[in-house]
Amino acid sequence: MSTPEPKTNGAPKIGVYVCHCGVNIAAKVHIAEVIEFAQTLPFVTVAQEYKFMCSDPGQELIQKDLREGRINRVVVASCSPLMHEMTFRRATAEGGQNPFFFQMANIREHVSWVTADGHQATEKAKALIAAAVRRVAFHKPLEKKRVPVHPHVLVVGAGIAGIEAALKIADAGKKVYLVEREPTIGGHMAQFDKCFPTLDCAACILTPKMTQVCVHPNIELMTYSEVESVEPYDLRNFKVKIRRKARFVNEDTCTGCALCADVCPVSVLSEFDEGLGMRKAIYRPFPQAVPNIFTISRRGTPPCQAACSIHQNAQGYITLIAQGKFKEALDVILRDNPLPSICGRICTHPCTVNCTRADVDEPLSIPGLKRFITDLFPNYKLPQPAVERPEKIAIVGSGPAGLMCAYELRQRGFHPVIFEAQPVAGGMLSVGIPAFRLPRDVIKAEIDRLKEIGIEIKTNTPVGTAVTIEQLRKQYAAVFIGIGAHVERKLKVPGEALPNVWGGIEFLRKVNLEGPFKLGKKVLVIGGGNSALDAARTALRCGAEEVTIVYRRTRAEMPADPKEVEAAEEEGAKMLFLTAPKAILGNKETGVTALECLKMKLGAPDASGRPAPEPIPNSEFVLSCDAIIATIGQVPDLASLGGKLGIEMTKWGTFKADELTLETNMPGVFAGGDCVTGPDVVVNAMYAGKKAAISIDRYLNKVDMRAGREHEGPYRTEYAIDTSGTTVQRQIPMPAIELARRRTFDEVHTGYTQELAIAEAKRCLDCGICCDCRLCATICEAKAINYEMKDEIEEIVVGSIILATGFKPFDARRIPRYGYGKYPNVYTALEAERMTNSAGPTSGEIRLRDGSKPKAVGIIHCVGSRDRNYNSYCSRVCCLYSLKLAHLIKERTHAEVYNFYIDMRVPGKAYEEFYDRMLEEGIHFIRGRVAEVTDHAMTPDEEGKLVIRAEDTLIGVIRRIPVDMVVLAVGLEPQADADEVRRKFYISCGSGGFFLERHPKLAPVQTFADGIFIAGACQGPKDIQDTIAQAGATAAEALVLIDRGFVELEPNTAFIQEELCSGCKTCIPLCPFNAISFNAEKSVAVMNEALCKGCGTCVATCPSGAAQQHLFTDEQIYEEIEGVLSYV
Amino acid sequence: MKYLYYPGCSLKGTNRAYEESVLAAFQALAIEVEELEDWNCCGATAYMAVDEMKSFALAARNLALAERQSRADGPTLMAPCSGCYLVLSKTQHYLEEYSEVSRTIDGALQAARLSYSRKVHVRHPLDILINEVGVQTIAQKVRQPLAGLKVACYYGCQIVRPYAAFDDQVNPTTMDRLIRALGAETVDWPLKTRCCGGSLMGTLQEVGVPLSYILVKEAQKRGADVVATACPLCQFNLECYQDKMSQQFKERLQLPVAYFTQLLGLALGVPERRLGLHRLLIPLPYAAKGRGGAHVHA
Amino acid sequence: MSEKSLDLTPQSPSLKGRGSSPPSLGEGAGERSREPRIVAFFCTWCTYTAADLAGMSRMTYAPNARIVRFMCSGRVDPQFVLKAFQEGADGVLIGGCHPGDCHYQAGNYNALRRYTLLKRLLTEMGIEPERLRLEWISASEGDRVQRVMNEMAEKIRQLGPLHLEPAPRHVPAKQLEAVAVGQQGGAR
Amino acid sequence: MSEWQSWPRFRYEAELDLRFPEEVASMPGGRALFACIQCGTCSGTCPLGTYMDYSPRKIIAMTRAGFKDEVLHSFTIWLCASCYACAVECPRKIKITDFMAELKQRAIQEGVDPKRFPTAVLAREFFDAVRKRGRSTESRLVLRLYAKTNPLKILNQARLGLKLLRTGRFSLLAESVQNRQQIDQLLRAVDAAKATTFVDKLAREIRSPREVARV
Repeated sequence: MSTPEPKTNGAPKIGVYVCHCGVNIAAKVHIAEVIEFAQTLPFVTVAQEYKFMCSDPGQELIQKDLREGRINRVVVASCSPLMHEMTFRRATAEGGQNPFFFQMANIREHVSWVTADGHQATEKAKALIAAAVRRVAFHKPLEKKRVPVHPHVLVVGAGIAGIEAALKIADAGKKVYLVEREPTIGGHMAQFDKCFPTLDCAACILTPKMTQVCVHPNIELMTYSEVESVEPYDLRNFKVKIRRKARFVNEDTCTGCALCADVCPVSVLSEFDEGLGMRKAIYRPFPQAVPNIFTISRRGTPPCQAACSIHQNAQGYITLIAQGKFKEALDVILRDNPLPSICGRICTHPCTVNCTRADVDEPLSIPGLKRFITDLFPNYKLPQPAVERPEKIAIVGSGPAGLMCAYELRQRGFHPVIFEAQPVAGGMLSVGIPAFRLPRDVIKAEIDRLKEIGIEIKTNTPVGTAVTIEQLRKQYAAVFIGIGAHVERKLKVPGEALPNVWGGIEFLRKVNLEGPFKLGKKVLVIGGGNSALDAARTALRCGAEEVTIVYRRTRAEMPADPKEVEAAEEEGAKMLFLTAPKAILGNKETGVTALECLKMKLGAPDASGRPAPEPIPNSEFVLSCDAIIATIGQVPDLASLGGKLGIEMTKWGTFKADELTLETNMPGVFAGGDCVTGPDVVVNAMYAGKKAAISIDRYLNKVDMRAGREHEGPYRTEYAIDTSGTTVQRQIPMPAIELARRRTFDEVHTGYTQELAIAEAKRCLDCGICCDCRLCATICEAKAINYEMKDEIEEIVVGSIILATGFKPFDARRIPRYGYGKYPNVYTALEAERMTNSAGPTSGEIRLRDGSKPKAVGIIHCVGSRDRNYNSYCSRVCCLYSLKLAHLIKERTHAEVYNFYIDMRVPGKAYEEFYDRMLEEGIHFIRGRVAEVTDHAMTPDEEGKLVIRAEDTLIGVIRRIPVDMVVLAVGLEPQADADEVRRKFYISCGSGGFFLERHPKLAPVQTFADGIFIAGACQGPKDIQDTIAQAGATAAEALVLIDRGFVELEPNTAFIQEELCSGCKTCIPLCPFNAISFNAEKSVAVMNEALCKGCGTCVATCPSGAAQQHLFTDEQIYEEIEGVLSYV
Repeated sequence: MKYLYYPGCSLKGTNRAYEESVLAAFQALAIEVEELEDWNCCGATAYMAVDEMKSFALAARNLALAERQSRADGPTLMAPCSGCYLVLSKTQHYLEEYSEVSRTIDGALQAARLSYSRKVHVRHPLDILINEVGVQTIAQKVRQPLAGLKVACYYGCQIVRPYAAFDDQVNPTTMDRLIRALGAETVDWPLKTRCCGGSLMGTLQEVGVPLSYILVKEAQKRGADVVATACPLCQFNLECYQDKMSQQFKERLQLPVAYFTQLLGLALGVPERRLGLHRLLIPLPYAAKGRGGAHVHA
Repeated sequence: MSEKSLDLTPQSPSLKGRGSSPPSLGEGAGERSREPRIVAFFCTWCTYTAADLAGMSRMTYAPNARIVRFMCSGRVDPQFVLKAFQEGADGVLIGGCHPGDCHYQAGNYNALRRYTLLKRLLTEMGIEPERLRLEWISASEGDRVQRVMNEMAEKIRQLGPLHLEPAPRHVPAKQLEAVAVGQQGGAR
Repeated sequence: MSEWQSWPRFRYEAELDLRFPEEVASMPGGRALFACIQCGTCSGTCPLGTYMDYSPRKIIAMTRAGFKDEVLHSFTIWLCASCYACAVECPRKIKITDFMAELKQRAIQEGVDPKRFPTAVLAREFFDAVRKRGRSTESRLVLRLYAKTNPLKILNQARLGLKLLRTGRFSLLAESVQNRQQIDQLLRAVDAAKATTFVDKLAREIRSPREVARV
């Protein structure tokens, strides 16, 4: 082994120096014996002992021996190298030798402190020293590499620690990035009213610092942002990605005028007030928040809106109705629905299926509320198109699909012309749905509105006869076919052709177009869908005396809306389940006289997932009747145009259209609605119309019709909402006309009154938090609100990072014995802090939930601390803030205040004095951990109180103390995501889960990762004083690095001895830092020492021993191994 | 799923009503139950206090028998008496936790030509009803809802302590959920798991009576018509000593105390004699609550 | 090169080899009761620091292990383990950072891969695989160091001293190479 | 006067038994005893705390300090009803209930049998029954217990007794396992294992009824 060319200092003369470390080592290890042993080791020319080798005289010993040539290599047996290696290397250097002719034996941490038996300790020490001696003989002179430190600093977390550190560094003229995940800086301290022990106002001392941060030229403040990733930029600096979460408010333009919050209809519990107060969906945690910018909490599209195929923003208008803002509600509705008064009546409202409220009791009556608004403004107008375009587009069919398509196209400036075969527009709406569910004037009004905005409708114009599709294609830029499905399916039983046997639609169409007519006394309706019910209820209104619905499955399988079934039964329709028609009896003259039926039973589930009905052999029976209405579904009327069109068909006799674009095989011709899907609900037809409109728009603009359309149409939202604690409050039924009048075609339901509507709307759970009503946008003068805002990733490079991510309070619910969450007047300390805060929810008043003043208050210490069931550590600040709270509560309520403590821990300047003062103020101190807080009264004076049971350990009796209010002094815990964060920053967590410092005493703010420092409660529970001190320390650490401008790296990089390298490339993929490349013509691996961080993985892997690591060469380690084994 | 059933001494004696109602109710729910053959005393807590190791040994024999009797790998042993339930589970835990215990016990078993491979699951009927059968299923099988009946569910100590195997240690809810599924109301009270005095009632009545009194009193105060228990000893202490309480505290106490399984049986429409309702010293206030003519004899 | 030729045999024969083991190390009692010798290869970032922490917390534990410090458990060459056994170690303990915590991202994974292969190799060489142990110990787990040290010592005591038949001073290079590279192909 | 001599009094270290804490802590999980921080949660939680002469917390403190006599003669240990409330609440995870049981066992070993606390008698009766038949029959047990401790009690229990008879809850029919021998082998094996040293003493007492009666 010859490279690098060994600069040797001649034959090794090794000095061994054994440190007593006072008694730390000497008391266990027999120093004299060790020295005697050391002298016998190879090349040892000097073996000395000294009380404290790290002291100046200690180091002087070494230097002297070096200078005077007695030795040229050094072994010190003392503490851990992590402690003093640097010290002794320096000593060696000052003695005139290369500092790396030094090796340390750790005989304190690894020997004297951990070994019970003195003799064994001595033996172990010998072994380690022997190893060090053998090793150092093979040390080589090395040079330290210098790497520049990037002058920018990242501070994570802008509580008091982060603020302090950032200010210090910035004041020193260095650039600081301050990242805070919340919308404001200030952390927990901003929540407090007074500070312990000085009782000065937290706001008064904090807010000035906060504003300084905001205006400081050297601080780049990033609130509502989180560190996404930290990667090595080079050997020493960091490349940090920061996620700027979308706050939907432009930080540069928002003036913090708060007008938006005034108009915002959504109120939620305020996190800043610990849930004791409310805030709006667009909010600023508190008035002095920094930056003074608002933020919108948006959880995402609410389930109702997601489930709706046209994504009608239900939460939006519902929230506004709850606020009595009806006009605004209308605007929200019209944003995405031109037929609201129709949908409000007959839409099957999939929105309610996903309504979160259903988890509690019942979904909201979303359509009912929509209808309420449209009823309230009978003469509302549809928005006029903003642009105009020349193209005309032909739309075949004026059903919901056609109308929606026309509307959407019109809004894009086109000129749609609708061709309708029937005398009235509206398609199935007009002919298929009876007036008592959907009054004709409602349909007419909607269609007139569409006409008003310039949509042309040609009734009595059947395409295929009056005009041919070919003509349309010539005359119009594009064609949309939405002719619905109007042709009856046949029962396919004998006698179907007899007089007075009707198809459901046929029957309804006749009634709807020509008015009611006499049908007969006994009417049978076959089928179980909504149209069966419509037919039955219409038949009743046509004077039938007995109407029976015959269905082959049972009620459970009926596809019809249960509410409708109910209504039909109320009105007198009978149900006959598990019955299927076999033949229709009668003759030309009499017409139908009876229906022969078969009894059915339910079998295995069929394709639709519902159990398939199976006939029961010879179970025939006969129902007499005067008329039969068969409602078993329809198909599109292709006879009229389908056949001649040359448009591709499906085997179900519907048009074939592309799923994404609805384009047919004929370019420029689109089709949607029932004629493509088969009979379906109104909203899906509208969805088809809209989809087609989008396609047509793109088609005419020659834009890709398919791109990015996956999210059109209904979907389920992922996030779950916690509904626990929501009080049950069932849906408010919509008023209806009395049964007597249900023989006319008057609309059955009369709609909500204002009071009912508001009450119903208030049931909404605000799933999306922000309801997207956009009132704030309308009010904001600065035009700062932007709903389209997305998270952004910002990338920065820094040389040092300060973590000040703080703590989270212990969750008192975890100790049910203390009744938090069960008894309303049990508060956490932080809640109490908010109450004492003059700017807080109770403006500084200490109040019970009922608003009255407490007469007695108990403060329970050590909640979640010093408890092996939760956290075994002492949270350190609880005694202090409990004293503060005790004082404030007593001062403001004159209540008796009891402190229940295990041990009072108030070390610190002026702390004990404060305690003394509290004792004199007459606060009660009871030494005993509280066993439980209960409302179980044993004596009259305990009635209606919270009783605290605890042993007064100083008196030695068990006491029951009735109080009105309990304050739980909850402990401090690491942030929930502490582990995730520490991985991001390559540091470790200590046993309590807090970030681990490099050394508990000597390096409390450093970590094992160079250039990463920790300040404040993220390192362990501590009060504001200590936090500030640590923050200052971290700032100093960072400034040291910046000022020196470089760091010296341990020269432990790997190198490759080319002549030995076989070019096997094994090492290359293993290097995590891509420091190794391959030199093809030499066919050897090449090490880029500028990238090598010195882990040595490649060295351990190299089959030919070509890769070596400075300070850890194979021979050095072999020597060490032999050393520990072969002497003792 | 067939469950092995461990009655324990008490359910064969003073508290046979518990056994009767457990078996009847499970039958009504069509759940198969098979008594453990030649079971012996669980080792009872009173005993545990004097010779822990022996009570472990006794419990271990039952566990060993269970393993032998059941073909299933990892059979479930249902123990309705919370005393037995605790001793059996505690034995399980100690066999796991402490090598000296498992060494001694395995030795003892061997001497008795038995062996136990730690496969048995010891479970309380409440656990099985809530977590295996499920509230929904039970609700569906209710024939006569206990409408209007206000029940104070009393769990006692030993089914949730020290091992909260299937419910919260401080505020258990399984029995409440079950009772509500039967159509009855449950009163919210803070003494659900407070000690009734246990065996002290026998050894040191002047202490036992007040302890039970506190419970009966509070249940009454919170408007309960009946206290539902899951433990023979609790039932005995709370019911049978109400005269004593009345004497000692100078107030009339007449609060029925029934096994939760008796209420379950009633709701499922099991005839009252089969539920051992006639063994109650204080009759259920049922006829009063106007349920189909049913009347309970004391 | 020059140092290689240095004579490193200890001066005083009395200090050479094992014979001189002082009483506590089983003199007279002979090999049987000799105190187990364990060599521990610790990563400086976690396990070595944890050992320091154990010291600072004055946790006493079995004195058998001699700790050799590395920058990363990824540096631990299979040769070192074999070397230790050849030089008379009865057990070898490797300590590294918990998975995902490696200061150098993946060194500990390499250590793990080599470890599994090494165990097979040891079995082939007739050395009980239990004599080699790998532990993830983070800088804060001083108590874990204590526990592992004690367990290891106990385990080795049970196994008794390792007697290497004229040990394969040179393990078939082919295999070693494989182990080093951490390929399955190697030791089977 | 006598009060004057006995009260107030202090204790010389020599009077204490410093081995006692170590002995007690030798029970399974017993070392936790030394982790007690005297917070009093156990006392506060204990439903019987109010009846005790020393609160559980004090018992632990006294045990640790070696106040063997006071501890073993205290009423506290006999009052524990094994409800485990203290054990689950203890912030130091001390198995206080088991600890009380341990103290009862030791008290019995030391022959402490406070007249007013027949727990020991109950236990022996129980033990007797179970050893003989593998099962216990409460009614018999109770009767024997009263017979042994305070026959008069039976009288004021009579009304309850009658009620129980009427409802068929009171049966003197002795329950028993078939394989009695197995039970015997089992328990003997435990004795043999010397798991608990006082068992022999207990067994001896049971062999001579007179001794038992004397309790």
